[in-house]
Amino acid sequence: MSGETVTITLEPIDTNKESKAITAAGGNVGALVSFSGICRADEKGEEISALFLEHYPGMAEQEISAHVEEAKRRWPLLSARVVHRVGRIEPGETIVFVATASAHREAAFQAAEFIMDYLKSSAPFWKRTEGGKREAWVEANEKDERALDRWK
Amino acid sequence: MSGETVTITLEPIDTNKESKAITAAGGNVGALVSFSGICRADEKGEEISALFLEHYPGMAEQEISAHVEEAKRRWPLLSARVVHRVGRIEPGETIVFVATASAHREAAFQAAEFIMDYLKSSAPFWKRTEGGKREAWVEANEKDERALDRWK
Amino acid sequence: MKIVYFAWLRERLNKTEEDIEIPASVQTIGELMQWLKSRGEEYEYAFDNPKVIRAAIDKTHVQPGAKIAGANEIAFFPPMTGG
Amino acid sequence: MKIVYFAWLRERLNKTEEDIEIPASVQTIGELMQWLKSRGEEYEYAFDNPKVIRAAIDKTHVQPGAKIAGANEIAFFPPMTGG
Repeated sequence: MSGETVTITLEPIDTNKESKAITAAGGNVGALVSFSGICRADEKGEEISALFLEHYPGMAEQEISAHVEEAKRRWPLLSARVVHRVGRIEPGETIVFVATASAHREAAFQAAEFIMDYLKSSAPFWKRTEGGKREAWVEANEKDERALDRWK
Repeated sequence: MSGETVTITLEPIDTNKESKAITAAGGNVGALVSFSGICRADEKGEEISALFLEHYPGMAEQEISAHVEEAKRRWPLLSARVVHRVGRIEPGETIVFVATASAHREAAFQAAEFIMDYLKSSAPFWKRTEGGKREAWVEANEKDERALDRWK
Repeated sequence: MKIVYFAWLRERLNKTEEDIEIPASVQTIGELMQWLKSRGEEYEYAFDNPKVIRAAIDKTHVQPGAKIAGANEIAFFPPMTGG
Repeated sequence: MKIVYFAWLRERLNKTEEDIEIPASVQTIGELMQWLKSRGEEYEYAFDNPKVIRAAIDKTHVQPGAKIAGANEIAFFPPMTGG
């Protein structure tokens, strides 16, 4: 596996470039799954003009890397990539991109879901909305915490 | 939902263009999952120079469309797209591309896996290998047929 | 009746489709496979193991017990390997 | 001891980090939250409901019972909402 696995960036995420980099992982890649988490124009029914993402530098990279490593132990991945954006993000822009490559589809799908479920509830990022009736920190979703149970 | 949902093509699949088209589905898309099935350089341990994909015109489109419709009944999808290539396909090239968009990730992941599982075992496509010790039709995978059980 | 063949069935029969008169006694997909099997050497080879052969009537999957009456197009093919 | 704050904890305290002397009697993360809460109005507001506050010692998630001895950096933050 070559290249960086985890990147946290203030810049827009180029999902096309990221997908290309991961397929370059070699001749045995038969399945590539990619997930993009995109900023929606509404948050809990209220229209917003942007999200602002704050993170804990150092810990965020470390947490995501640890879960990517755990995914590699559980499934025969040929490559994995996570890019998480921080700062101001407008509706339609990508917040997070996860890609997994494997010889077969089951491993690639499972690993991508696993990484996303952990990222949602244990990577230190916090979302604030902009442009709603009030600027507010987004509350954690209990459903996201429950999503982890299936991997135990 | 706009544009064609299912396409069968002899031309290389432009996954970047396809992904862009599906995110254009609107402001409520929060999760985009895409799957690419890629031609591997080996098939059951034997090196191949290409795959040749044959299909049943008319029935192939109809079968895939029916499963995409079923996915839309089961999950709140905002958009879905399936592109399947036929003809001669070299290692590294994309055989099939599936993309699903939804407000949240669970629906997008589940629908993409559901469509792929059905496509693998009920869409009328047949693979022949080229360049191995002998040119041979690829045998159906029992695992792929069992993969359907979880959706019943 | 129009019958179409795919993959190794097409190769073994050396034809993609044909139009044949089917006797009235042949009523199901399973019976049709048995009857086709008796039509010559290449058919015997192609339909050697009917259990592994899949069928569609008018582009819809059917089981061997399906009635063929009223069909416009019957297709025979091996298990599918797309995706 | 270096303590860092994120999201609404940072906003309520109006600081991203601070260096404070912690009394020897304060041994766990839970005790540290109770002790911080007593340090003034903004702390009382920030640590009003310790149950919803998450903590990390040296960038690793810990439970309220975790011992703080030997820590270089302790972080307090709300439940995470990334991805």
